[in-house]
Amino acid sequence: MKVLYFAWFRDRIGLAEEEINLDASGDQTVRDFIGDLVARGEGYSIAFEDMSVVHVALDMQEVDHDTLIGSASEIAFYPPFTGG
Amino acid sequence: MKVLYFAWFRDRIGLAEEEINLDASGDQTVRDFIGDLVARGEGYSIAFEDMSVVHVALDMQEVDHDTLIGSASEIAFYPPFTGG
Amino acid sequence: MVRVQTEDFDPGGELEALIAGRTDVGASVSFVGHMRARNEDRDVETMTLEHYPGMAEKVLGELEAEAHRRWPLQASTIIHRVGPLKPGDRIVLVITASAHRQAAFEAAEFLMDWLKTKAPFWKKESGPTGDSWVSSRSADENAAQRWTASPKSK
Amino acid sequence: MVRVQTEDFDPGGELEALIAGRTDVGASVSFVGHMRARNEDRDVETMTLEHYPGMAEKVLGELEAEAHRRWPLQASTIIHRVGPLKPGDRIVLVITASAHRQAAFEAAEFLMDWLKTKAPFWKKESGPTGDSWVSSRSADENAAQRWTASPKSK
Repeated sequence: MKVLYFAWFRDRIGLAEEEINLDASGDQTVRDFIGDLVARGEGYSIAFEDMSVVHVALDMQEVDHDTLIGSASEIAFYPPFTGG
Repeated sequence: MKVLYFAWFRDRIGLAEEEINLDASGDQTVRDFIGDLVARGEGYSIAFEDMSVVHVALDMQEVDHDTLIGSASEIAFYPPFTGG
Repeated sequence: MVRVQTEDFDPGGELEALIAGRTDVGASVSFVGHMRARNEDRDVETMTLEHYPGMAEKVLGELEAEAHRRWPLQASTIIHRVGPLKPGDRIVLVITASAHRQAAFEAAEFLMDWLKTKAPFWKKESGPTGDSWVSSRSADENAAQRWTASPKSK
Repeated sequence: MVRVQTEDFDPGGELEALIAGRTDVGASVSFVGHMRARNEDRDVETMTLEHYPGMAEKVLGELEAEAHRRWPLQASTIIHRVGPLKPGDRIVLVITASAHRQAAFEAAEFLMDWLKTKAPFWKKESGPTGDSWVSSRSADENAAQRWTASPKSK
């Protein structure tokens, strides 16, 4: 699965995107997946420290942290939007 | 005093403007003055038939029919505004 | 800035002229009124805008000043055309500029609502069924009434 | 029409392109967001706009479609710039065109309110005190909430 990081997620993690293989069952929630990411290192744990500002899109559709990742091919993490 | 007619007031009266001398006392109201105008002929009486749509400005300031004309140098009659 | 003119205006050029070189404007709202070929189920070939010279400019200036009293505007433009217009022609332009968008939106709406009911302009429509003076709309009266109370934001 | 681009845009030219030749449009509202040199008491030399390519265009298209469902719009344009911007630069353009002004005003406000809170763009400000990502404003959240109910006019 392609994993994208925007704004300060990218700064803290030090990556704009990476490829991560999920277990094939697809029954992981977004929250479970974040738990796996946090285990990867300090940049991740800093990025996901305050879960209230962690926004997520699966295949470009905003979802909440309890959503099952299922067969999504792309997951993106980003802070609240500030465009316009 | 300069008397101005706009929109269908001008069409009905057949004049865009005319000069009318007021009695010098200046204690005539707009309503009194309209009474004098109506006596001038049929165009005037048609124009002032429905007093609810007769709007008036004295020296470019909207006033109601009970306002004293006083020393105004210009009076204008017109229907409700429809610009914009 | 207030203007009454027979010539067309350029909305983009007026916006540029209004705020060129400024770095304190965060939001601008430009309203343009356009002439429609049909109005209330009648075909309109020509619309002629009449105004009360002198009073029209005076009232537009007063409306602009009132908008600046009610909202923190940095700049504004009001241009109203007069004379004969054809379908598709621009009629009126209102531009408001402010640090934030809510003031710019509200002030532009306010200016259009009050302009329609308080500024001495009259429209005559000419079409296949002859000429007629446009009647004032109660919807415009109601819209103008909204602003008699104090503004929503300041 | 929705576009995300690094280049500047021309508000007047976009309006012209949107409604040229039409005679059913009575009102257009053009909102432009401009970059300010100061934001919340900080000097800003450069603002860099980041977006989520693909999702940004998708969401703007959905917002535009929603505006057309809620109001009788005849045409609309949404353009959002990305990349580095300087004070005074244009950031975003929303144009709405309708037969009457209230729909055009409301739809433009709606689009800006929802764009700010629902479209994947992020601003980073760079100034004398360094770089920082802009925080979302509760005022923008509140503005967006206004539109969860049905629209005022249809």
